Amino acid sequence: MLVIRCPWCGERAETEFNYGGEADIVRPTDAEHLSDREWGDYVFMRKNTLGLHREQWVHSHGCRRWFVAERDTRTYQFKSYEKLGAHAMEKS
Amino acid sequence: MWTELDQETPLVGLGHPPGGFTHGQLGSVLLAELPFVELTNLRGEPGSPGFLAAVLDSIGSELPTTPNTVATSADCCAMWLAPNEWLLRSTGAQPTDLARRLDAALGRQFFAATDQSSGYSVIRLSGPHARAVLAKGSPLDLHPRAFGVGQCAQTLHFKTSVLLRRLDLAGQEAWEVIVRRSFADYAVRIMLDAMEEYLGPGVAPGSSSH
Amino acid sequence: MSNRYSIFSLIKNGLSHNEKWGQAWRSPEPRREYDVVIVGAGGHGLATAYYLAKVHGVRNIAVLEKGWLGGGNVARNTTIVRSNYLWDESARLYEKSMQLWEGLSQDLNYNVMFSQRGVLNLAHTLQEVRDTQRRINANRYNGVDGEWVTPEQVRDIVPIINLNTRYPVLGGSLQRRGGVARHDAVAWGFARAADALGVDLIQNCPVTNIRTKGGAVEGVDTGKGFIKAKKVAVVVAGHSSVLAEMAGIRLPIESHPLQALVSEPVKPVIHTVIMSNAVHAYISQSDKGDLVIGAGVDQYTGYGQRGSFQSIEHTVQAIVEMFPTLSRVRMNRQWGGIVDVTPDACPIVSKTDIKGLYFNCGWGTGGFKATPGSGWVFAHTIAHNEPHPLNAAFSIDRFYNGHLIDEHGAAAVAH
Amino acid sequence: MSQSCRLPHGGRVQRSAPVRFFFNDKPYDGLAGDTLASALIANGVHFVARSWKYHRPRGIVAAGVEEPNALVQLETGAYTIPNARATEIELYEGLRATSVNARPDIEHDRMAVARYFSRFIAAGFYYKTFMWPRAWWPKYEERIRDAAGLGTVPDTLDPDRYEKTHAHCDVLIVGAGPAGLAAAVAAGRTGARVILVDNQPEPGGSLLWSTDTLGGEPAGQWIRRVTDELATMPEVCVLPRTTAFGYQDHNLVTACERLTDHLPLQQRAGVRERLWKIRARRVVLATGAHERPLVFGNNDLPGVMLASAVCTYINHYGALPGRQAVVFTNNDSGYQAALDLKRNGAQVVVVDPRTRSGSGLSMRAEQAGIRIIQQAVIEHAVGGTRVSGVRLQGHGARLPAGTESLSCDLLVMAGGWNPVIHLYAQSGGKPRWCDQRACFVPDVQVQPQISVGAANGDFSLAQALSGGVRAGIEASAQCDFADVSGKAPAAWATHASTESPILPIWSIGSGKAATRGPKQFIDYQNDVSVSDIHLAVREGYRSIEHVKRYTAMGFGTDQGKLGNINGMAVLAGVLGQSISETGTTTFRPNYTPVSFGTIAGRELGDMFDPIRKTYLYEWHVAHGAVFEDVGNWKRARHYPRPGEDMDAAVARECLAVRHSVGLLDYSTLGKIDVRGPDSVTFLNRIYPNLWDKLKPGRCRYGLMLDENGMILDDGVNLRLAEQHFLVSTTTGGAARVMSWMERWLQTEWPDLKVYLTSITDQYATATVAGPNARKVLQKVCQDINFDKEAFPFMGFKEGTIDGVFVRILRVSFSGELSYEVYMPANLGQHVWNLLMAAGEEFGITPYGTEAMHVLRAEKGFIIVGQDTDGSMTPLDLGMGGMVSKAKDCLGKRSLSRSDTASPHRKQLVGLLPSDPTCVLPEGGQILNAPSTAAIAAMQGHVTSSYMSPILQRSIALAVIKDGLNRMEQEVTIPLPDGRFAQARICSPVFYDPEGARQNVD
Ligand SMILES: Cc1cc2nc3c(=O)[nH]c(=O)nc-3n(C[C@H](O)[C@H](O)[C@H](O)COP(=O)(O)OP(=O)(O)OC[C@H]3O[C@@H](n4cnc5c(N)ncnc54)[C@H](O)[C@@H]3O)c2cc1C
Ligand SMILES: NC(=O)c1ccc[n+]([C@@H]2O[C@H](COP(=O)([O-])OP(=O)(O)OC[C@H]3O[C@@H](n4cnc5c(N)ncnc54)[C@H](O)[C@@H]3O)[C@@H](O)[C@H]2O)c1
Ligand SMILES: Cc1cc2nc3c(=O)[nH]c(=O)nc-3n(C[C@H](O)[C@H](O)[C@H](O)COP(=O)(O)O)c2cc1C
Ligand SMILES: [Zn+2]
Repeated sequence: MLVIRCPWCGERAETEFNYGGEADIVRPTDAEHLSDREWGDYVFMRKNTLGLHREQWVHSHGCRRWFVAERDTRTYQFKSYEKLGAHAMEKS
Repeated sequence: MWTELDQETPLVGLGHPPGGFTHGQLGSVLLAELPFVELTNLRGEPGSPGFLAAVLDSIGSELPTTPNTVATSADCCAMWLAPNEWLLRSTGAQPTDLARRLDAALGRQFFAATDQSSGYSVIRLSGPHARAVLAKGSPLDLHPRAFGVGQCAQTLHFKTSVLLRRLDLAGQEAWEVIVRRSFADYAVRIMLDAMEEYLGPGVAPGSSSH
Repeated sequence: MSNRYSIFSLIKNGLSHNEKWGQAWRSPEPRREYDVVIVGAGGHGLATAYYLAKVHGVRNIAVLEKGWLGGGNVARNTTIVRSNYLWDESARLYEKSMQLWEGLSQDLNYNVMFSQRGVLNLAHTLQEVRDTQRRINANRYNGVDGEWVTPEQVRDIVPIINLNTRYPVLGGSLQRRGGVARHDAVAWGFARAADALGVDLIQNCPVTNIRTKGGAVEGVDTGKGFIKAKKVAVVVAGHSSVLAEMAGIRLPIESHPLQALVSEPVKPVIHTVIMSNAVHAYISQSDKGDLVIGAGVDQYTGYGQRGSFQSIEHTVQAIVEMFPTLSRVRMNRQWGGIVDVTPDACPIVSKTDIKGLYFNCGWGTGGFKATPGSGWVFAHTIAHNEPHPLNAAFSIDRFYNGHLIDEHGAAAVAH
Repeated sequence: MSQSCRLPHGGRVQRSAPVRFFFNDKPYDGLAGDTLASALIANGVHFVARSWKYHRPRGIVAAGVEEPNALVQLETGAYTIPNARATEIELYEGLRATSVNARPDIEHDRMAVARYFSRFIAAGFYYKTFMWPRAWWPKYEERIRDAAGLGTVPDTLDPDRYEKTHAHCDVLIVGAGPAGLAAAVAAGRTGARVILVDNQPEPGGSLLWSTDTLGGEPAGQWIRRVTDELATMPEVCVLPRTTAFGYQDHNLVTACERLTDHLPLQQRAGVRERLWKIRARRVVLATGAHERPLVFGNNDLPGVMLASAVCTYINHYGALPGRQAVVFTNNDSGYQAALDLKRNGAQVVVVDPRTRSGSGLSMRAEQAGIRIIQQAVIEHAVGGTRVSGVRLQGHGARLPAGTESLSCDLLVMAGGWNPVIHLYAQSGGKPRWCDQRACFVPDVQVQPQISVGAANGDFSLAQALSGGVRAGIEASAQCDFADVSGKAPAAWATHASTESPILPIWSIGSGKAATRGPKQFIDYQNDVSVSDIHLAVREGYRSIEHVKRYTAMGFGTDQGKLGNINGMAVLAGVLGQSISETGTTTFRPNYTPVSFGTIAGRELGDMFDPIRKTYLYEWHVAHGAVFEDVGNWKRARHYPRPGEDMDAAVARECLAVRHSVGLLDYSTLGKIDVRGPDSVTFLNRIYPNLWDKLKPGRCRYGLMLDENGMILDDGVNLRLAEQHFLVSTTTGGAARVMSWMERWLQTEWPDLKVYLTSITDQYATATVAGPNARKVLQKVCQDINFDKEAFPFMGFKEGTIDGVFVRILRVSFSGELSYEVYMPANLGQHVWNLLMAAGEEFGITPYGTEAMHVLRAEKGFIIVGQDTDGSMTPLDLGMGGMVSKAKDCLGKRSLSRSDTASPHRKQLVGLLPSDPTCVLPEGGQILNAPSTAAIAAMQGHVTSSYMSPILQRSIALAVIKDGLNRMEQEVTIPLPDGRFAQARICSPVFYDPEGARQNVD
C-alpha cells in the first residue's frame, strides 16, 4: 500500500486514491477532423513508461481532487506531485 | 403537517431510536448517533471577490481555507472538504435553513449550496478506546500529534468514505464521524463490531496508545 | 530426441545414481545472425520457437531472454487453463490452445501435468447469471464445452464452499476440460523440445534495442552484442511497451502488477478450479497441496513484480468469505508478476508497420492458458508473414477501426 | 512419562506449573513456559515427524520459527491448525497435537517405503514419466494428489475472531533481542513514537537462552529492567507474540499479533489474532540470525540438532536434548552448546574441521575437559528413528586413531549464522555476501530502515547493544526527535571474548559422495538433497531460480530458512562460481505463515462489502420483499404473498401497475446536482444530445458514451433552473458517472464553471405508476396542479406532501402514467406511508425491480448493462438520432470509425417467440436456423426475456447482427435441453407503441 501525497490533504494511504493513468494526454478539440489513426492513438495508445512516469491520481476518498504525480514504475517511489495546472512540488 | 416523530434516521434497522442510537460504555468507548443534524454542502471559490465575506455574513461562520481544518461559530461548524468545498454543520438543535440562506446571500455568484441533512448521518465516538476503534478501519494517523482538535479529514472507514472530526468533550477524546446515509448502517455495524473487544470480557489487546 | 524421457529412462538413470542424465537444453553462445530472433523466453516465446521449428521447419532460431528462461509471468501465474471465452474470436483461439494442451505432454515428451479438473465460474448476481448463460450458450456453438451448474451442484463439486456469501452463489458455469498445468514444466518442456530442434536459447541476454532500416527490421542489440535477424518476434509480456518503444511503435498497453499467493500445503480439499467475479477470487489446489490463489490487478502501472497489500487483503477476504473453513489455514508466500493489459482485455498477435517485426502481447491476466495456442498462431504469422485465421482479428488495427473484442463485458476476471 | 530429560533446575519454565498434553495421542507432562518442542525434548521424544517426499523419520532441529520438520496438526475440530510448528507452540493444559503427513501414524507410516525408491524419484522425476498411456494421467495424478499436502483443513467453521488495525509510528523496531531492546530504549527516551514487535512470547530474543551478563547483570534481569522502563513510556508500544511478516512498499510493515493461541481452549475468548499494518517513518530491523545446519550424510536423523537450539532447550527450557553428544562445528558457536551440555552432565565430543585456535570458547571447552577432534568432519550419521552414531573423516589431516566412528544420541550442528535479512530483502534491499563472516548481510538501504545486531551480521552482544542504541538514536533524530543529552543509554558492558574465524563447509565429500552415499539434506521439509542440486545442474537448470523450482528447495512452510544458503553455496560449488555470482532467490512475504482469517479480518459476511440500504429497507423486509443485489445495494425484487412464487408475484405487481397503481422504491438511482454558468456546455460535452433547448421545469433522457463510443450509462436529467441541472444515473453506475464527470471537469475543462454534488443519498424516491397514479398524488399533494396541460409528460414540479418538500417528475419507465416523487430521505418513509394510505382505495401495490423490468421490457426500454454490454453504441440501439450533429461530445468521433459505423453490427430488436408460452432463456444465442453442428454462425443473443402479464405471452429483447434490417424474419434460439425455439424479429416496443398510456389526459 503506497503512501501518496495529495497536494491538498498531505500524505495519505493509497486506498484513499484512484489511479488515472498517463498524464498530459490532451483531448483533441478537433476530433471530427482527425484520421481514425490519430483518434485511435489518442484514445488507446499509451507510453506505459518504464521508469519515471507522469500520471494522474484522484484523492477519491478525500478531497476528490485530481493531481499529477511523477513516480518511478520500477521502484514505485514518487518523485513529485503537482496540482493540476500548477508547478511540480518536490517530494520532501 | 409532519412532525419530528415522522423522521427516520438510516439507523432504524438497529432498533428504533427516537433520540438517536447509542451503544457502548462511557469509560471505554461509546457510540452515539446524533440524529437529524442539519448539513449543507457548499461549493465556491474562496478566491473570488466577496465570496467568503458573503458566506460569513449569511451563516456567521468563516470558511476554513487551510485543508483539513474546521472553523466553528456560535451555531455552525464549517469543515474543509476540498479547496472549493465545505460541509456546514449546524450546531444548534433547530434547523436553520443553511442552504436557503446561502442561496439568498450568494445570489448570482458561482457557487452551489446543497442541503444534505438527509444525505449524511452523524455519529459520535467517545472514550479512551475511540481512537483504537477508528484505527481499525481508517488508514489515517489519528494520534494527537498528527490529528488534533480543530482538524477534520475525509478518509476511509473499512470500505466506505467518512469525514472525521476530532472533538474535545470536556477533556475526553471524541470523534465525529459523518457518513453517507446509505452506508451508515454498514459503517455503524462494523464499528459496533469493532467496539466489541473493548466492551465485553476477553483478552486485553496489545495496547491502545495508537 | 536423444534424451527421451520414459519410465525406462528413469529406472536406467536411477540405477546409475542419476549421474548420466543429459541436459534438458544447451546454454549456447549466440550466433551473429538468425533467420528469426524471438525476444522473451516466457511460455509464449518458447512455444513460438518450438512450433516455428516443428511446424514451419524454420531451423535458424534464437530465443533471447534477459533473465532465466521461464522466469517471467509464466513462473508466477495461477495456471488456470480454460477456453470458455465469450466472443467467437477469443473462444476459437483459446479452444485451439486447449486442444494443443490436451496432447502437450506427449508432444513435448515432458509431463506438463495438465490436469483437466474442471473450471467453475460462479455467478453471484442476476446479471452475472445472464452473462454466464450467455457465455455457455455462445461456447456451445464454438465447440467449447460448458454447462450451467446450480448452487446445489456447485456444493457437490466443492463441498467446502459457502453458497450464502454476501453476494450469494446463484449458479455457475463448469468447463470440465478446463483445469491447471504445472507452469514451470510448460516453459521447460517447450524449451527442451525447442532446443532439441536446434533452437538456441540464450539466457541472460537482454535486448536493448531493435534496429530498423528503411522500414524493415535488421536485428537487435543485446547484452551479448548485436544479433542480426531477418525477422524479430517480440513476446515479452509485461515489457511489451518497452520493446515497442525501441522500435518506435506505440501499443495500447499498460503494465500492471498482478499478485498471487499460496497457502501452506494441506491435504486436498479443492478438486477443481473456482473463479468468482463478484467476490473476486480464484483458487485451485496444486498437486503439492498448496492452495493457489490469485489477486486482482493493482490499480497503478508498475514493473516491480510486486503490488500493494490491500489487493492481498481483498483477495483473502473473498477466499475466506467463500471458503470459511480455510480461515485457519495459513498463507505461505505472496508474489507478483507484470501483466500487459489492453483496453479490451484481448491480446495483440500481429505484424507491425515495420517489415519483419512482429508483436505478441496484451495477454494480460490470462495468457498462460493460451501458451501453446499463442505459439501456434504466432509461429504461423511469422513464418507466412500473414496471420493465421485464428489470430487475424487480434491485430493492432482493431484499435483504429473500432473492431474491439471486449472480453471485459462478460468476464472481468480474465484468468 | 515423566520428563526424563528435564534438568533439575534452570530455565524460564515454571516448575510449579505442570501441564498435561497429548502428542500423537499419548499423554505427556510438560511445564508452563515450555513449547511443544521443548516439552517433547524434556520427555526424550525426538522422532516427531515424517518428511514430505521420502517419509523419512525426522526430529526437532531448531528451537524457533526456522524449524522445518516438527510440523503438527494442532488440536482437532474447530480449533485445529494445520502445519503448526512445534517449536512455536506454547504449551497449554490439554494441548493435543499429531504429526502431519503420516498415515496411520509416524511409526507405521505406510508411505515410509518411499525412501527406498528415492533414487527413482529424484528432483523433477514426474516431468519425465506418467505420460503413457495418455488416458492414465488422471489416475497417476490422483495418487500424486493423495500424497500431497501436510496438515488437514478444518472441517468446521472457525470460532475465532480476527481484528486488524492501522498503526503509525516514528520508529518501528522489529525484534526484541538485545539489539532491538537497546534501540527501543534509546528511541523511546527521545519521546518518539515507538513500536517494538517480537514474535516470541516475551522480549529478550537470544538473551532468553544466553548465559551472558550485561553491564554486570544477568541477562534475565537486564531484560526485566529494560522492559520495565519501556512500560513507563507512554509513546512506546511493545507487542510480544507479534511477527512482522511483510515489509511492503513505503515503509509499511505488516505484523500478526497472536493473542489467544497460548491459552487452553476453554479459556480462549475475544480476538485470536490481530493484523497490524504499521506505517513507520523509520524501521529498525533487529531480527537476529538463524544458525545454519551442516550438510553431511543422514543429517536429517532425529537427534540431529542445531547448537543454538541445544542451548535454548537447556538454558531457556531446562530440557536436555541428549546425554551423549557429538558437536560438529565449523565456528565457535558449537562450543557454547558443548559447554552447556557438559555443564548439565552430558558426555560431549567436539568435531571441528579447523586447526586448534585457542579462541575464548574453545579454550573454555578444553578446560572443561571436553574432547575436541580438530581437522575432522562428520561424513555421515547413522541411526533409525534417532541418531545413534557418526562416522568421521579427516579434514586436511588424519583422524586420531579410534575416532572413525563415535556413538551418540545427540548430534549438534553449528554451521555458522544467517542473519535474518528477510525483511531487509523484502524492503527492496539486495543482500551482499560477506566472505569473512560467511553469510549474506544487508547492504544498501532502499527504504528508510536500518539493520542492527545479528541481523546485520554483527554477531557479538556488544555490537548488538551498541548498534541498537545508535540505530534508536539515529532513527529518532531522522524523525526530528533529538536525543535529549544524557538520556541516551550508554551501551552496556559485556564480556569480551576472542573468536576464531569460521571455516565454511557447504557439504561433505565429492559429488559422488553426494549422489551415491547417504543423502545429504539441504532442505529438510521438501527432501532436497545435495544430489538433487547436482542433478539440476547436470540437466541444465543452473540459475538458482531454476534450481529452486526444479528441486522445490525453499518452497516449504519454512521457506528455506535453514537450507537456502547452504543450497546456494552448494550450487555455487557445482557451477564453480562464487556465492555472490550465484545469488539468492527472492525473499517474499510472508516471513512466517499467517492465517487467512487474520488477513481477512472482520470484513466478511454482511461486512464483506457495504450493504447499501435505502430509506425503505426495513419496510421492504417487513413486507416480505425478496432482495436482489445491484452494485452494493439491496433492492426489493418482488413481494411474494403467501403461496405465491416469483412469477405469480411479479405478474400481480405488473398488472396492478397496468390496471390501477403501483409504488416502487426508486431511490438507488444516482443523482448528481450540476450547477454553474457553464452547466449546459458541460452537459453538451458529456452527452451526445443537446441540452441548450431544454427548458427549466422539463426533463430529458440522456445516454452517456465513453471515448470509445460505447454506452456508459443513461438516465433522465432535469433542468432545475437556467444554470442548474439534476442528472440521474443507473444504480450501479452512479459512482462511476460522478467520477467520470468530475474527472473531465477537473483535468480537461477546468475553465468550465460547473459544480457537481452527489445528492443520491439526500433524496429518497418513490415511483407512483399506473392509471390511478395521478389520483393518488392529488390526494396527498395539494400545491401541485397535476392536470395534463399544467404538468405534461417529461415535466416536473416542486411542492409539498404533508409539509415535506417534494419534487415530482412526470416520467415513465413503465409506459403508464407515472410520477417519480423525490423527498428528503429522512422523511421518505413518512411520505411513502402517506402514498400507501392514499392509494389504498385503488389497491395500490408495491412492486419490485423484477416487475419494473418486465414493464419496461414491454415498452422496449433498455437497461444499461443488461441490454448493452460495453460493446453497444447508440446507433446499435436505434438511437442514432440522439447524437447531435451540431457539436462534439465524448465518444462521438469513435462512432464514425469503419467498424463502429458499420450498419451490419448487432442491433437491438424485439423477439416474439412462436410459442407464446415459451420464455426464451436470457443469454440464449441466436441462430439463423436450428443446428446441431459443433460450430455455427451466431447472430446475436437474447438480452431480456419475460412472460408479459398484460400481453399474456412471452416477449424478449435481443441484439442481432443487422437486426434492424431483418424485421419479421424468423430466427432460432437453442434451448438448454437441446430443443430449439423459433422467434420472429420485431420492434422492441411490445405494448402501447403509440405511448397513449403515458400521455393520458
Ligand atoms: C499472478 C498472475 C496470475 C496469472 N494467472 C493466470 C491464470 O491463471 N491463467 C492464465 O491463463 N494466465 C494467467 N496469468 C497471465 C499469464 O501468466 C501471462 O499472460 C503469460 O504468462 C504471458 O506470456 P509469457 O509466458 O510468454 O510471459 P513471460 O513469462 O512474462 O515472458 C516474457 C519474457 O520476456 C522477457 N523479456 C522482457 N524484456 C526482455 C528484453 N528486453 N530482452 C529479452 N527478454 C525480455 C522476460 O524476462 C520474460 O521471461 C497470470 C499472471 C500473473 C502475473
Ligand atoms: N556467537 C555468535 O556467533 C552469535 C551469532 C548470532 C547471535 N549471537 C547473539 O545473539 C544476539 C544478537 O542479538 P540481536 O538482538 O541481534 O538478535 P536476537 O536473536 O537476540 O533477537 C532477534 C529477535 O527478533 C525476533 N524476530 C526475528 N524476526 C522477527 C520478525 N519478523 N518479527 C518479529 N520478531 C522477529 C526473534 O524472535 C528474536 O526474538 C547477541 O546476544 C549475540 O551475541 C551470537
Ligand atoms: C502455481 C504456483 C504455485 C506455487 N507454490 C509455491 C509453494 O508451494 N511454495 C512457495 O514457496 N512458493 C510457491 N510459489 C511461488 C514461487 O515461490 C515464486 O514466488 C513465484 O514463482 C514468483 O517468483 P519470485 O518470488 O522468485 O519472484 C508458487 C508459484 C506458482 C506460480
Ligand atoms: Zn486530498
